[in-house]
Parts: sequence; C-alpha cells; structure tokens
Amino acid sequence: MKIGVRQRQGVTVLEPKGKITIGSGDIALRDSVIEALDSGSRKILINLKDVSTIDSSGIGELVAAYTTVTNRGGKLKLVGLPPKVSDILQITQLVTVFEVMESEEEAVDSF
Amino acid sequence: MKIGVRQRQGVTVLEPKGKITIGSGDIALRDSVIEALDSGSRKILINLKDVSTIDSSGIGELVAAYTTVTNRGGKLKLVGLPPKVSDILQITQLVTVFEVMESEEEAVDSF
Amino acid sequence: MSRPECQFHLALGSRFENIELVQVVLDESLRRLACDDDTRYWVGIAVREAVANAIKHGNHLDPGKKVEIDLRVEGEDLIISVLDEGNGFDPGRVADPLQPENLLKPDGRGIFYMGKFMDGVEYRFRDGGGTEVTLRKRITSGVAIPERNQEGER
Amino acid sequence: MSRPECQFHLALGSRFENIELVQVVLDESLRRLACDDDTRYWVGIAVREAVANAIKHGNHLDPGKKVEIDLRVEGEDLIISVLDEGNGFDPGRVADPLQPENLLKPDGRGIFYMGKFMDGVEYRFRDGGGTEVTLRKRITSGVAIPERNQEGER
Ligand SMILES: Nc1ncnc2c1ncn2[C@@H]1O[C@H](COP(=O)(O)OP(=O)(O)O)[C@@H](O)[C@H]1O
Ligand SMILES: Nc1ncnc2c1ncn2[C@@H]1O[C@H](COP(=O)(O)OP(=O)(O)O)[C@@H](O)[C@H]1O
Repeated sequence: MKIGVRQRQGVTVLEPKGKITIGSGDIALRDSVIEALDSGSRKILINLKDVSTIDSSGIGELVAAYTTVTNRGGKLKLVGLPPKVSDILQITQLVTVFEVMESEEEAVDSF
Repeated sequence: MKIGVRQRQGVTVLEPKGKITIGSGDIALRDSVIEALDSGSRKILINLKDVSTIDSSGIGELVAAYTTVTNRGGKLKLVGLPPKVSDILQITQLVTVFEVMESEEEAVDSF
Repeated sequence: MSRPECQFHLALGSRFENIELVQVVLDESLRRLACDDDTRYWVGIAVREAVANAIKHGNHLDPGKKVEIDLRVEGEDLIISVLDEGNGFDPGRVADPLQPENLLKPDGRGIFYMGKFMDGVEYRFRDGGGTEVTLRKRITSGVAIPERNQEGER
Repeated sequence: MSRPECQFHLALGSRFENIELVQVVLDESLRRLACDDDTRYWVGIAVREAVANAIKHGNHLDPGKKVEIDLRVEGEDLIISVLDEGNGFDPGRVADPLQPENLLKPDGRGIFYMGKFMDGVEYRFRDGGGTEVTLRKRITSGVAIPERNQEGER
C-alpha cells in the first residue's frame, strides 16, 4: 500500500492505494494522519478511490483516525468510496459516523 | 487455452493462446492438428506468439503433432516463439527437429 | 458425498504477509467453483479475518506456529476452516460492534464481518489447544460447479 | 537455521487443474522472496512437472489421493518438495530425452526439465508407499530476501 499526500485549498488530501489490511497499510494510514496533524493540518480528507480491499483492521484504522483527528480539534472526512468499501462501512454502521462526501470538490468546499 | 484456426495462402495457421500444459491445452492442440489434416490440409503452421506457458506435455504434443503431420505426408512448421518457449525447445534439442520460422509471412511462403 | 473431497489444505507460518498466500489460492479455488466476483470478494474478506485472528490472537504472531486452512465443498456448501495453535476464547463474550459504546472502537469487527459475509461461523476448541473456526457459504448460484459435475451429481 | 521455517505446505487432490493452485501460491511465495521473473517462471515449470508426475504416475489421477507440496528456504536455497501416494520408480532407468531415438517421443522430458531448471533434484521413496521429489534452487541473487533479513542472518 502507498499513500499519496497533497494539499488542496487548505485541506490535506490523503490518497491510500491498494489494500488497507492487517500488517500492510493499516499502520501506514495511521502514520500519515498523525503526520498531517503534526504539521498543523486540521482539515483532513481521505480519498479512498484507489483502495481495492479493506478489512476490519483497515476499518479500525479509519475509525482511529477519525477519533484522533476529532480529539485534536480537526475534521476528518471521506470521499471516493468504492462500492465494496462503502458496503463494509455500512455493515458496521459507520457511514453515520464518518462524513462521506460525493466528490472531492464538494468535500474540500465543505470544511 | 483457446486455439484460433485460419487459412493463409493455402496454409492452415493454428494459433493457440494461453497455456499448453498437462490437462489443459495439450489435447486441444492435438485435436486441432488432426482436424486440419482430416480436412485435407498438408501445410500446417503453428503460431505460438500468444502462448504464455508450455510444459513437457505441451512440448510432447508439439512433437506428436510433428510426427503425425509428417507421417501423413504434410509439413508442420512453427513461428512466433516467445523467448521462453524457444528456450524450452532448445533445451531438449528440438529446434533442430522443428522448422522454426522468423515471421508468418516467411513461413507461409516457405511451404 | 460420503467422502467430501478436500480442495486444498494449506499450512503457513504465523505472519500477516502469509494472508496473501491464502488469498491467491482461495481466489483461484473459488474461481474454479464458478463463484461470481462478489462472492469471491466477500468470502475472501471473511477468510482474511479468520486467518488474521488465528495469526494474531491464536498464535500471537509466532512465525513458528502454524495456521492451517482447509477448503472443501459439501453438497451445496463451501466450507473453509481455519485452525491455529492457540488457547481459544469465549465467543459468547465477544462484544457487539454495533452497540453505540463500541462503534468508535478500533477493533472488534472481525468475527462480526465473518458472520455477515458467510452463512455460518462456528468455533471449535480442541482439547490441548487449537482453535478452529469453520466458515460455511451456500454456493448454489445456478452456475455450474465443475467439481461436482465431474462426479455426476447433477 | 536450526528450524527452517516452512513457507507453505499445500495438500491437494490429484487433478491436473490443481496444478494452477500450486502455481499461484508458489508464484506469490517466490515474489515475496524477491525472485526475479525468470527464476519464478522456470521454478514454476519445474514444480509443475513434479506435481504433474505426482498426479499422473504417482497417484494415477485418483482425485482422492493427495499430492503434498512444501516450500521452505534453507540458507541460500529454496527447497520445494512434492510428495505423492504412489509406489515409486527407478530414476536410474529413466531414458535420456536427448538420445536420438528419444528425440521424437511425445513424453519423457519432465524430470529432465526439472534438472535443467533447478540446481538439484532428488528422489526419495518412503517405506509403505509415497514418492517424494525434492527440488533445490540457489536463490542468492544479490536481492534482499525479506524472510532472512528478519532473522538477522545478514
Ligand atoms: N483464533 C482466536 N484465538 C483466540 N482468540 C480469538 C480468536 N479469534 C478471535 N478471538 C478473540 O475474539 C475477539 C474478537 O475478534 P474480532 O471480532 O475478530 O476482532 P479483533 O480481532 O479486531 O479484536 C478478539 O479480540 C480475541 O479476543
Ligand atoms: N512421482 C512418480 N511416481 C512414479 N513414477 C514416476 C514419478 N515421476 C516420474 N515417474 C516415472 O518416470 C518417467 C519419466 O518421467 P518424466 O521425465 O517426467 O516424463 P513423462 O512424465 O513424460 O513420462 C515416467 O514415465 C514415470 O515412469
């Protein structure tokens, strides 16, 4: 798993690619969120469009990221959910927790 | 494995695609050679360009095809050998047995 | 089928990377059983969860300890079992991840997902150690199942 | 390494289609061991030959009989063994496929290819039945071998 990081109108956009699964990608996601917070960002958007597989560990990392960002006074939103990622969030009723946006543009404007 | 069959200037060109390996493709190759012979063709060219893997059974089928065609007064030639198919023929000194042509055009003209 | 034929039995050391080995052989097997893309994907996730638990909670990431995965077809059911060398746990005491107080916990969703994606999840604890979880999935999709056709059951 | 860690152990019924299962898990394993494309390809062919022989000559295509494949790394060597339930044969009496009188035979090249693509091929015949062929390949390609690095051998 690789994570792209870019800035867009004051929002840090994280773009994980590939699998966010136990032992691969879960820790990398956590690190990149903490790095964004440490560098002062409080508006974080995770674009999941290139995520092929996510397991319970990956979901756990998204939840942990949400909590960490919120605790540090920031906002975390999600965008670009592939159908299967959306399904698995839905199943554990996490779509209500996360702010899931329709497009990156809309997401960036909404912060 | 799939085998394409076409005619080019009186030559039957067989074009196996994928794996010619035990239990898959080896028999299909044999059948298509016999079919070509039965339908009267005596000039048979096997274009191996789309063969990804060949094992000893596949090599055996090529040899059997050569023998069958020769015994029935025909000619069998090979063309389009991917490097690994060429290597495996070489290792068992079968490049000397088969007429291996450089291009399909040259091959068709040579019959 | 009196003697269900095992499709594969795979034994691996307890490393998370090995989950990818399970995934490739599982995917190839399900493909051969004519499972559609969605079924392959979700069964894949369920098995990943079971193997991850075996590696983590069962074998505590000791690479010398084995995880064994077994896939077979019984009647219309696909059966996958995952065995570790651990001391087991009480499945009755696993918290419900949908309870509001658990919703924001970073873990505790694996068994829940298995239950959602499979038609059955059963735990068995062997005397002397070893946890075996058996996942069951109905795979009558109306699509031909080559393995069974060969045995003339249809 | 006193206790070489087994990368995987795979047991399958004796069907030629199952060779693809071996191929996918082998390929994934070799990829992880940082083997280059060519090594992966030729080791793959050698293993296909060994498994095909186990299925055909060892187990006579009886799907109820098992073929077991084992992959491990010992020092710099990749070791793959293939076990069947058959009665064995005399490797000393296998004909040389390069002899002119054998050149046009449709079979008899499998063991020869194994020898060409691997650095060692050894047969062992178990009392009471079972042929085991062990294929050995040096894999010091100068490329990092993650498994060993983890154990601090470099
Ligand atoms: N194979 C196993 N061996 C021992 N304990 C297990 C095993 N599988 C699951 N458990 C226990 O059940 C709990 C819930 O598992 P799960 O729902 O997969 O969530 P998580 O793995 O994220 O904790 C684990 O925390 C663990 O205590
Ligand atoms: N696992 C095995 N069990 C019994 N006999 C075997 C086994 N492997 C090879 N043989 C014997 O060795 C011969 C040569 O094998 P091989 O070189 O692979 O060529 P082929 O399989 O095409 O005959 C086989 O014909 C068979 O008699």
